[in-house]
Amino acid sequence: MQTLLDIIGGILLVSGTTFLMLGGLGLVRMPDIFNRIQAGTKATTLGTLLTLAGIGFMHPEWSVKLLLIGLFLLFTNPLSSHVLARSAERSGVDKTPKTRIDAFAEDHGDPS
Amino acid sequence: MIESMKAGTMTSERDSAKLFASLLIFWIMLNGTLAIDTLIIGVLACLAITYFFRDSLSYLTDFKMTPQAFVAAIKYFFFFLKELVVSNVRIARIVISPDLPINPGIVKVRTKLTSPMGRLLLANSITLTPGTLTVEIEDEWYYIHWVTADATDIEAATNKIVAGFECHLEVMYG
Amino acid sequence: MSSLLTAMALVIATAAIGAAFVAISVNRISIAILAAGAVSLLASVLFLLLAAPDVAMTEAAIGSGLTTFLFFFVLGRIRGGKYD
Amino acid sequence: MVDMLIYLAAALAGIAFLMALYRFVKGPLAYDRVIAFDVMTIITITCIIMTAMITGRGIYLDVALVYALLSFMGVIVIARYLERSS
Repeated sequence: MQTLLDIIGGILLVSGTTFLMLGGLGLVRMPDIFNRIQAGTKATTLGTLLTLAGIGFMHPEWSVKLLLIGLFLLFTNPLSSHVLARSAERSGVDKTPKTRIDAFAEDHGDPS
Repeated sequence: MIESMKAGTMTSERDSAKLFASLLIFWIMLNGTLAIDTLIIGVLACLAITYFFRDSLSYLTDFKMTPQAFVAAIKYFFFFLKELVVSNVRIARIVISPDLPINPGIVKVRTKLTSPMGRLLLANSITLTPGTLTVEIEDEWYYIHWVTADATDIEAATNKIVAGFECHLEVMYG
Repeated sequence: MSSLLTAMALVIATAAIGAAFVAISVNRISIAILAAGAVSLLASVLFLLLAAPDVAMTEAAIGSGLTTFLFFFVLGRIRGGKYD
Repeated sequence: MVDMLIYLAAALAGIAFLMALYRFVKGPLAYDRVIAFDVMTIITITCIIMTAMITGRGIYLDVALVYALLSFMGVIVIARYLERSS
């Protein structure tokens, strides 16, 4: 029984860290700051949640505290990436030439 | 006049009770024990926080305490988890493909929600599902950065991004 | 399993050296403060790997959180002076 | 079997950490460095929890809890400062 739980937890752990690795890869490959925020923080959020779930399978007696950590991450992560994106948009960071439409700059004039 | 004042204090007391209950649950989860001394200290601390911050910490005030709202909350949570996994896989496929097929843009959408808490939850959900990122909120207009901007006008973008979350949040917060 | 912990400590020590290099080589003062915060954060993970969770918690709260916050607060206050 | 999975997970997390470090050292803009710092903090939380699992000491989870709260505060302070100074 315990070994079965351990194997499920290990598989969840590996899938979570795979998402972490993809988030790091996106951080390196994406061309501008908004796409880096997209690829970086959100893949790592899912990766951390999956890792927490996997360790919760391995050590069921810690599950309450792991749940609290997951809850904190779920509430604080979007806030920090939203604040960072808003700050970058308001200070007029250059976007990649592939950008098709920029409704914010159309409505507010050129921020720089 | 008197009736409205009475109603005001009634709702304020209910909000304080909700705040106190959620803080106490949080304290018990953080300690992981139900020993009597821990519980007494927790009750004292939660009473103090509820007394001093009863006006500013009002994150539960707009939630409708009806059975439909609870069902919608559970449905919303599972829809959110499904959406999180699906769009993460989509972004992962973009990242590992060699020519990086992105098509970014900032689009403008509008929401029908009116309560501040519902709008906050909607913005957080949009930010947490990869591919879309809330850049700015102005009243009912959201500016959203989208990695694969398929639709550029307001109506189509609203249908694609917001509608799925909005139908659950509308039941919860009205 | 202890070899895994050693490898983790090596990676984190390398990262701490890299962040310290950023802190002394960059020419914007805000990035230097951020990099110093990163060094403090990685040092607290090293304390944790040396089996001292209480020291690690203090380092994370004071060194990485409060010090960075205080530096940026003061930097925002003294803006408008003659030198950056 | 389980040991092998744990080693694989640790290796993947280490690769992710080094990639974020690359962006932190190179990053042309200040915002790139801030986002790399945020990602490094999140990966560090994962590393702490894995350390807690390997050593079997539950007290390490409290450190991860402190991290999950603090990273958010630091990023918000830095973003507000950068917005004001530009």
